[in-house]
Amino acid sequence: MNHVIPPSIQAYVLPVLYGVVVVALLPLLAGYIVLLERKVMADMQARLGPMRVGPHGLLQPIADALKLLIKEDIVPEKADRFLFWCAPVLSVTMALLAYAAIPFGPVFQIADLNVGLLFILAISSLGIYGIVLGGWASNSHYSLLGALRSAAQLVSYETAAGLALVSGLMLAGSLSMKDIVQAQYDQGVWFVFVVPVGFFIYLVGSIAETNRAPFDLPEAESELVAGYMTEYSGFRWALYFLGEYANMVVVAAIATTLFLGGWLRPFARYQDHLFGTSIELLDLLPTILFLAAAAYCFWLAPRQPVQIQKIVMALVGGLCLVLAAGMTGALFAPDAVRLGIHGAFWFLAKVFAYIYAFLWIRFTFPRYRFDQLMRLGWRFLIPLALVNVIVVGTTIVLQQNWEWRHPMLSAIVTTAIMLGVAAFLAREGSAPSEPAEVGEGN
Amino acid sequence: MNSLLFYFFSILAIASAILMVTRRNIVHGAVFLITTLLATAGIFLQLQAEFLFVVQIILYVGGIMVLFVFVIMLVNLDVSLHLVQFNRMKFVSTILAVVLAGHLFAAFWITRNSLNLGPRGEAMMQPRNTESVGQALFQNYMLPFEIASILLLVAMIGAVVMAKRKV
Amino acid sequence: MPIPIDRYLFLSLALFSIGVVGVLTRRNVIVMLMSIELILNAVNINLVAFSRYWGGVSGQIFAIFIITDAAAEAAVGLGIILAFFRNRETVLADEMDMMRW
Amino acid sequence: MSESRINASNGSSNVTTTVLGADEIILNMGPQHPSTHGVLRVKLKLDGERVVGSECVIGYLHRGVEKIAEHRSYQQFAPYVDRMDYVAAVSNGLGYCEAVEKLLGTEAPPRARVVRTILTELQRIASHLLWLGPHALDIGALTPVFYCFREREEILKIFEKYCGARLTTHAFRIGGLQYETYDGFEQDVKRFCEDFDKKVDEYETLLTENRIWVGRTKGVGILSAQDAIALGVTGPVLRASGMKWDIRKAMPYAAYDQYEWEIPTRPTGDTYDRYLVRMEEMRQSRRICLQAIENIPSGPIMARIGKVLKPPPGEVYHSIEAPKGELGYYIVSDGTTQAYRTRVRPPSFINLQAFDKMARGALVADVVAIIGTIDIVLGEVDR
Repeated sequence: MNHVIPPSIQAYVLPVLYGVVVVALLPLLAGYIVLLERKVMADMQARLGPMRVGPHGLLQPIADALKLLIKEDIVPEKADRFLFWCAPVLSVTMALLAYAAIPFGPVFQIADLNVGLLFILAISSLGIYGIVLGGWASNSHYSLLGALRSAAQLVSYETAAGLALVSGLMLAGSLSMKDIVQAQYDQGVWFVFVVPVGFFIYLVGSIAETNRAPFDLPEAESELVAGYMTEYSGFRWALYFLGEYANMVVVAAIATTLFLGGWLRPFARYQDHLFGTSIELLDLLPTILFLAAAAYCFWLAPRQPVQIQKIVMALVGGLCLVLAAGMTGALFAPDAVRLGIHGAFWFLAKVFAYIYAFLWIRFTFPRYRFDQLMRLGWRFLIPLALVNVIVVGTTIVLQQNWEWRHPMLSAIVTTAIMLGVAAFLAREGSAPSEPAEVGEGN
Repeated sequence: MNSLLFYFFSILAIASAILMVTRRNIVHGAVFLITTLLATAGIFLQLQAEFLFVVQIILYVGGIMVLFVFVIMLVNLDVSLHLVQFNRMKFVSTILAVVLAGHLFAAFWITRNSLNLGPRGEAMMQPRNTESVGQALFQNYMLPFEIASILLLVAMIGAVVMAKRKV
Repeated sequence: MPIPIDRYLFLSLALFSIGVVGVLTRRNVIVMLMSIELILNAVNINLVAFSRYWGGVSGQIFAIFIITDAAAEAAVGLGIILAFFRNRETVLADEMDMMRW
Repeated sequence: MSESRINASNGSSNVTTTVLGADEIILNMGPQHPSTHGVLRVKLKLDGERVVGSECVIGYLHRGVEKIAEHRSYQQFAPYVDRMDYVAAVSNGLGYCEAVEKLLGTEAPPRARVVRTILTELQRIASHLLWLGPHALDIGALTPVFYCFREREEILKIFEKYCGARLTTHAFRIGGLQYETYDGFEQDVKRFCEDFDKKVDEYETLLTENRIWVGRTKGVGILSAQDAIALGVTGPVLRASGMKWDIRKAMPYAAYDQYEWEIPTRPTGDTYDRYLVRMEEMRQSRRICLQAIENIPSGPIMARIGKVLKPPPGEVYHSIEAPKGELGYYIVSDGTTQAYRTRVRPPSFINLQAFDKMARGALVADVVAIIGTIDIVLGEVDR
């Protein structure tokens, strides 16, 4: 390969390849996150979820995509056609652009910018235009109101989430996504354990930023129909949807990188080797997980009611076996391949765990009212995030000057102070919500 | 590659700036201004000012322009689309602006050779732009920084007072 | 091959002039404000270009201060426009003919 | 607001004063709206997001049930009442049958009365479940609705086994029951009741102490006891305003006087209180069912009233405590086989009057919660 491609282009080959892979796989991934969401929802609500298209509804996302593709493309009579076309594309593009700086592993990253995190934040803050312009271009009151609500919500919670990220950033001392993960490796602890309050603020902020329940007011179907998406249908609507789910993965990836140790496996610095070989003991974890999944599938297979389901279960079990073999095989491969595959595994596992938390919260909580949402953002999360920045910064300085060598000590002190502040703010914020003093319209 | 990027962003910036000034629909104008600002951000990146590139996007495009779009949507009157868009002194103003531009252009043109400092600056750029900006901001420019923060505070209070509905 | 600095100056000049034309000719106050943003932006290009060619980051710091300024200006300016719109239902500059209400 | 407008005109003479109320807009909700529970149409007068006035437009589901009653014999009309409050058909049937029995001067035999009590209380639980689920869904809690339907399904299965129908059951006949209870009826009801307590706890863990739920319901749609009485509001809505009034206790019918149970009340009369009252009512209904199922007296299930009903001329008003409030039937007989006039006092219709009182000063998002908390069924409102 080295002598075929001229060296000036060589540097671009791998990133472009990664980019193509991400752009090609993301719609599929989003589709399957939707399926996952519906299955998780069904499981929590004591029902089965999609079962018809393909075994256990496994082909449902493809059917949905096809349906959306062939639907009639409706543009409202008085809509601003150009912006109406632009907005969903913008929404998806911005979500996809953010993937450029996300490290899916030590190897699999399109570009390691030295302002990586800020870049992702900047790009995702542009996503707001997709919403606002779409709502405006539809020329409908529901859309415009939904869009303005969305925009207000996004701006408010972006602030809190951004400030929460600062606490992690100070610990890492870098904006490059790669260096942030490396810092967690060097310090031997995921930042979620050092600044749990910051992680919590980011969790809440990111749910609100992606317009998920309980902050899904812009699309509160019982009040505003579908918010800024009201007038959209068919594939444009699908683009919005894709953008939303892509954004979910982005915020999950940010949280994973900054707080959950990125591609590091649990206990990354524990390096016992297996019987004198070069294989690290804990690198066997993915293999064991997949083997367990395979065993569960095989146990389940004969218990399925229908023949086809038995076969599918067995096939899924077989797939798990193949994956387990792959994860094991990677251990014997050269370092780059091994790190790449295992890093990607852990990164995706954490991303999905984070998304699972999103879903869990969505199916558990009722929806906030708009004024309550704003009060939570401005009177609770933002002050808390500000104090968090100050406290964590102070602790870091103290740690450097007073030689508190053990990071957990400062972590405990920080967290204790922050919990106190949170309790104080929560007490302030939970004063009975008197509707007489609130309202966004005023 | 570098100059290609520069010309691409420059043409994009100028074209959308012209469109911004001439569009009848304010929302379209705002969209074109956003394009200009993004193109400028691209030029910052091409100048290896990564931090400013990000600041431009987050603050200008993601913050200030959102505010503009918000206000435009709040005050958007359909009637304003059909009104005369330019004021009565438009010809005089344009001529004045062109004269000013020509003046400046001439000045730049005459002095362009003495300005060319390229190679010297090239060598002095630090690789870690964000850190050097941070260092400079919090060491050499501490006082202006604080003043800027007070300015922002004043502006914030002013905006709140101004926009608050008098009940 | 570095791009000579005068290219940046000319780009900045073009944006600046367009901004000036916008401020001077349009009736809509919001467009005027947006044109002012354009002017500030043109100045920023200059500053960053000089910063690059002289080395050091002072120019970028100035650009950051200008962006701060722009934010403050936009906030206050739009606040005024909103307040005015509420009372007069107009955003045209030549109809803004009173000092207080 | 008015003051500032006046000041504005003082400041500069050529400013036209904005007409007061220019900020008010009319928002139309329904009749096709996901959270108006059917075809209710609400015209809201809004100041920003705040409701300053409202008007309920009803009648989209009017079928002339009362008029139909004048052209059907008493037995023929009985199935029609199931179509009013179609999520509590058994209760409707009980009210009508008892009213006609009162007109005839007979009473159902004891066994029939106990079975009626059990089925009606099960129906009350089913109706409350169908209130809780969609109410929570309106406020954005996605999950409780499926749990509610899970339990409601069990009740409907019992109904189906008993009389073959699930929704519009027509379970009772004038004078008693058409069907004897099926084998295993007692076990089915007992099993359901024994599990049900834990299920209610499950709903409560999802909602009762949930900060968001409390924030969305507490202090929303307050209805004072005075207003409630003045508007003729009955049922859980009245009890949540602090009035201890339940027809099952005040004027016992069926077999209610034989069992021990409490009337749940709450002091403030907001949406949260109405939620708590209904949750407690489900528990109390379970308690009644458990007591009743222990000893169902043996004996006939039908009084001797003959095939053709010709009540003596006269009039009668009989009301029962339906899940949604007082359900009354006023029947005038002229001595023929058909009623001269039948008038229904549907609880949903009367309770809906309180909507305006509750909604004033609330936000638009609260309107959804308030419609849900009144627990209306449009079939009953429009009849």
